[in-house]
Amino acid sequence: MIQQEKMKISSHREIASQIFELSLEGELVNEMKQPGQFVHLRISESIEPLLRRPISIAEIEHRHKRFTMIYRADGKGTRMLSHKKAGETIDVLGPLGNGFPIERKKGEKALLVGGGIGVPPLYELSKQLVKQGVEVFHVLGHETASKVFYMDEFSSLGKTYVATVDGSLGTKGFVTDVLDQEDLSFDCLYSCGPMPMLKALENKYPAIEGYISLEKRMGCGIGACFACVCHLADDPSGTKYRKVCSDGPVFKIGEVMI
Amino acid sequence: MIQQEKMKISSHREIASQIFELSLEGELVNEMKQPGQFVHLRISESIEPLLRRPISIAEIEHRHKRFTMIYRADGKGTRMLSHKKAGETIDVLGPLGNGFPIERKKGEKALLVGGGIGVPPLYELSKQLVKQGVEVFHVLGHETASKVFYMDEFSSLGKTYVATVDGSLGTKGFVTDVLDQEDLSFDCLYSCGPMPMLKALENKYPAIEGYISLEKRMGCGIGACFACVCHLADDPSGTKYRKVCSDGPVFKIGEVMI
Amino acid sequence: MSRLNIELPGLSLKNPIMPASGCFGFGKEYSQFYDLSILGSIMIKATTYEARFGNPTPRVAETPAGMLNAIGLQNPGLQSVLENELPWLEQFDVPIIANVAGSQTEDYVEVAKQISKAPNVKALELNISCPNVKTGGIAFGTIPEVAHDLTKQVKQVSEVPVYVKLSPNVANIVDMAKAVEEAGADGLTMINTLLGMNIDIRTGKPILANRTGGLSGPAIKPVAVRMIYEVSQQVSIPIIGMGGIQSVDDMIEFFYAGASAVAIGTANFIDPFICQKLINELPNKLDELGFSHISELVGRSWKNHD
Amino acid sequence: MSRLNIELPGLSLKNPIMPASGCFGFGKEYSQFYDLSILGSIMIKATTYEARFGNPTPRVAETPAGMLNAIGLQNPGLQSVLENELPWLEQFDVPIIANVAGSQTEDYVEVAKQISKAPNVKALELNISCPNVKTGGIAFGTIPEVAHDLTKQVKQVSEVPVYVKLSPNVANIVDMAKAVEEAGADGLTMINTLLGMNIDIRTGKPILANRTGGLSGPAIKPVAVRMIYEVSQQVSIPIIGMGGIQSVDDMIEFFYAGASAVAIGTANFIDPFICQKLINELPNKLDELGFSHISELVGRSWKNHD
Ligand SMILES: Cc1cc2nc3c(=O)[nH]c(=O)nc-3n(C[C@H](O)[C@H](O)[C@H](O)COP(=O)(O)OP(=O)(O)OC[C@H]3O[C@@H](n4cnc5c(N)ncnc54)[C@H](O)[C@@H]3O)c2cc1C
Ligand SMILES: Cc1cc2nc3c(=O)[nH]c(=O)nc-3n(C[C@H](O)[C@H](O)[C@H](O)COP(=O)(O)OP(=O)(O)OC[C@H]3O[C@@H](n4cnc5c(N)ncnc54)[C@H](O)[C@@H]3O)c2cc1C
Ligand SMILES: Cc1cc2nc3c(=O)[nH]c(=O)nc-3n(C[C@H](O)[C@H](O)[C@H](O)COP(=O)(O)O)c2cc1C
Ligand SMILES: Cc1cc2nc3c(=O)[nH]c(=O)nc-3n(C[C@H](O)[C@H](O)[C@H](O)COP(=O)(O)O)c2cc1C
Ligand code: FES
Ligand code: FES
Repeated sequence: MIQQEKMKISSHREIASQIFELSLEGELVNEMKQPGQFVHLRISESIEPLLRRPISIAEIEHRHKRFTMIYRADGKGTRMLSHKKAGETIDVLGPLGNGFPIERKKGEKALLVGGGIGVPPLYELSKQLVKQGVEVFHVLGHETASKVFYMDEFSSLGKTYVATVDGSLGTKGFVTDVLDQEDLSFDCLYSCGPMPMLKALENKYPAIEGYISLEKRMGCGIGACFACVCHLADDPSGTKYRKVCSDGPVFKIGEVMI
Repeated sequence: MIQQEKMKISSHREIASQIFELSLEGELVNEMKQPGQFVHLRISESIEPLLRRPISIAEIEHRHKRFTMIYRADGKGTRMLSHKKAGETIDVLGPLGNGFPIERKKGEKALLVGGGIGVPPLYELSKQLVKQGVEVFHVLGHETASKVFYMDEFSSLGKTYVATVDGSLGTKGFVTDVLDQEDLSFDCLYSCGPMPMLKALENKYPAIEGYISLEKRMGCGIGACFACVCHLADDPSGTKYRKVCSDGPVFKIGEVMI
Repeated sequence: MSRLNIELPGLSLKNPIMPASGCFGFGKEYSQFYDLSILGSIMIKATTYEARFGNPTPRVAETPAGMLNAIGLQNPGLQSVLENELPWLEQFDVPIIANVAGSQTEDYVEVAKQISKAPNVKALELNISCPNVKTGGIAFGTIPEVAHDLTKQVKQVSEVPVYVKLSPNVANIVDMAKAVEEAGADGLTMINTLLGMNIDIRTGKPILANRTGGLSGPAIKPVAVRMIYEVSQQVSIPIIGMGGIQSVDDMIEFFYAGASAVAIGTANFIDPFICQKLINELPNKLDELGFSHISELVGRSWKNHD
Repeated sequence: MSRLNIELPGLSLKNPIMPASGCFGFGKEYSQFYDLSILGSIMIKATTYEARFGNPTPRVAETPAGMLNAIGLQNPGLQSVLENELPWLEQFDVPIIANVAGSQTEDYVEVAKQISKAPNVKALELNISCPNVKTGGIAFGTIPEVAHDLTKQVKQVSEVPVYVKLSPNVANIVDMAKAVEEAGADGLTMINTLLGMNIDIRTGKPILANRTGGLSGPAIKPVAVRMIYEVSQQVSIPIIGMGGIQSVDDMIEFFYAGASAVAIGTANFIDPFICQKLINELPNKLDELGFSHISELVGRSWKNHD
């Protein structure tokens, strides 16, 4: 069930350049089921910023009724968010949407590919896959070394490759450059990140089972306003759609037009 | 010279119901000359509230580069202001306007009449008059006992009468009821408070030398926008005016139409 | 609760508060949060004859104290609304106001005719003011004669009272209001969104794929209040007011200006419980202001009182 | 600074930033804060033939991300502006744009004729859009033919280029722009304020004594950007843009939309140093965005670039 709750900030810190890790505590955590779901944050009680901001769930700790997000402070709202301190509260609407399906067989291999602020939801996903005995590989793309985060955390779960656009860490280039070099074999692909990256993956692995998480500008976040729709892939009529907020944000590769 | 400065809150506390005393420190205090001047406060860096708020200077302590305001947290802006804490800064524009003329002879008597949030500027005024050897009387009107503030402070400067509308402290009724009872004699009248009170005083003491401080909704606070004008009293043409922000807020009784 | 009830053509409202069209879908999503039967009414998403996908994305953008949208009237089309959405809403004890849209007169007439027969549709809201649809739409909302003609034709076929939703993107809102009143409109709803745009500094291009969109939210409240103030003094049909309402105080402004009921749009996105909250808070506000019934507030800003 | 200079009819601007009319008086007050010679230009307070006291107070009110004003064109009248205000401004190295207002054509023509002879007045801004004056004013700003005629008559007498200030309170801003362009306008300034109102919850009455007033500030920015975007594609005369600018990013939006220069109104009240700050910050922003001259930004949102 979707809840609205003023949740308490249990910790908040900058973990890479302009990248913040924010943990919140409250009952709403009980409702969190799947990795890949997101929450819709009201940054301020004032009219600025007016709209909520969608941020993925990066880690769920049911025992502590706590969850963690990782976000980039970039625009007006996320910059305001970054000034909040432990002990303050944030109005959270969530959990929203449908996350990554994780029912897999023990011993299977999963490739997790993340780009930039698409990386965070892969962390909870990876943890849950590993718990089921799935072997995970991470390929994470970032702009530059100073923006890279959670390398140790991912490495402790499975083999982790990194690419940076400027080559300041790992492979110089994009996640696809890593994939071209390494020739990894896997049973299922999971990905979250910028559109061009998702498209490149769809092209590279046309036959594979896989799931991608999409981003769209949102109004309501719950399926009521039709802000976040995308076309279905096989729909000559052009009228069929999925809502990223309530049908997604995770879709099976090939389901929607990206 | 008018300055703009981010001044530090040195103390901030509720001194009566919804009435706050706010002290700020900074260089701008050096520019404060007269009691009755005011400052224009930017409550927030955000767009809410958009406009500055005019608040009178209630006490000036040049030695500590500190001044104090007393305000009622009532509307959106002042309520937001009341949440600020010592150590935070506030963007202050000031000092603004022309205050009360205080050149008086030693031994003269001055009557200071204040109503509600018109009381604060009379405190600095009274201090400066007393310093010059003027004998001061204060007649202060408030809604109800819980809204009354600075009784001790005023009493230590001169005889102080209070009226409350509901009779919960002092004389029941208005400042004019006190004045009717007490029949005070004085050389000069100073007043700040709601329009009806100022009008009543003008009618009661038509011949006396006196100064009143006016309130108007303001835009710029510095004389540029023409938001705060009032008509001159003796102007059949109806085109002559004074700006409350830059010509006032203090006017000689009879100068402007109230 | 009888302090809040209000009778409008076709509508017996428990209270004068309802979600605005396009900001509440067909109610399903918000039914997760509270019982929709508490609402005065529900203005459902615009319905067109054919299903519409609407505009490309991004379809929303944020502005100072407001938002822009260019959804483009996405909806499943008349048949699906009649077969799926409206029957689903019958479980709630709430009258529905069906928002009717189209790109030509025949579309409006056909949708009005059929949708007004649905048992829970108690009134139509004629959307002559959607700024996000290219063909024709704009003329319906900005030329009094065109609005008059459309209203008249819809009135002829509708089985329930017809409210016309006015666009604020006009020089003279009173002329528009009078034109549709003369054509037989039973009520007015106002305002729809102001036409606006914002530009992404990084790309240099408009944020909305549609480039322009409709501005809603607190930013437009003074425009809405002004228009309701002007129109309510010049027409004798009731007004359902909307535009930036976020709080009980905001609502009170609309009643004072001349609205008989209010609708909440954008605020649902910020607080999904907003309509429920406002319904709960309104009686206390009436006490505070010293009124016994909501109707005493209507038009108070221009009516003479002692 | 040569990255910021811009040539417009009658105006050689050091930079494209100037205070908007009515928000800077005749400059005196702001000259306490910085040297007015740094400004691209100054749009002085509206001047009418006779001195005007303007509307009763309250004349301003606050709204979400905006403010309402109903000053009512208070000014000392043409003679006093010619004898006192303009000569005082001559000490600064800054071209003046004189905002010309009136309630009938003859007033405009007479003011334009005389004020355009002042040595530091390099352009006129024809205020056909003040929402706060009852008589006639509204027609000048909302009916293309009326605006056309007024512009033509003023052009005949003015010794400097004439910019026409457009009102946003119209259904079709492009029609207005084209009408005044055809009449010989040398440029446009846009937008003036949107007509709005707010109501005091305690009294039930409008806050402004004039009841309605002009809405300015960040709230109206998306409307301004949209109108400049539409008009700049349809006319060939330059536009000075305004409406809610508070930051360099806001300014950039206006240039991208199609403005060749910008004016700052309400923001002066919030930060008296705002124009100076924006002038200082603009070059860094150009670097950040990779432009060498401000003119490269103009109209970028609709022009094709690779
Ligand atoms: C399902 C989902 C999950 C996300 N998860 C994360 C995450 O875990 N970490 C993270 O850093 N970011 C995440 N994002 C992106 C994040 O929502 C945007 O970066 C953020 O909304 C931008 O807000 P702002 O205040 O920085 O920018 P502003 O420019 O002030 O935003 C203005 C408006 O545009 C919207 N907007 C701007 N950029 C985006 C964007 N890329 N996607 C969606 N809306 C946008 C904002 O929500 C707001 O409504 C996610 C987005 C979606 C849709
Ligand atoms: C020269 C001067 C000195 C003042 N000194 C004091 C003081 O020492 N202590 C004190 O408590 N108050 C003082 N006031 C009144 C104070 O400015 C208002 O109470 C305050 O601006 C209200 O803001 P708000 O956020 O509470 O209300 P809101 O309703 O949010 O204000 C909305 C707008 O209306 C204006 N406004 C509302 N009420 C008034 C008012 N009474 N006078 C002027 N503008 C108003 C606000 O400034 C703002 O622009 C003074 C006013 C003036 C003009
Ligand atoms: C996302 C969105 C979609 C809308 N869709 C419709 C619509 O389909 N039909 C309609 O008449 N109005 C539509 N509107 C306008 C609203 O019903 C309302 O008139 C407007 O948003 C002003 O109210 P607000 O400021 O409370 O949102 C829409 C508004 C928004 C924000
Ligand atoms: C207090 C005030 C007075 C104004 N007076 C005038 C005026 O005399 N002439 C004019 O053309 N515009 C006048 N305007 C409109 C501004 O010049 C400007 O067009 C408008 O405020 C939008 O810009 P902004 O949002 O930056 O304020 C006035 C605006 C304000 C707020
Ligand atoms: S954001 Fe409203 S439907 Fe998805
Ligand atoms: S407030 Fe602007 S002139 Fe006084």
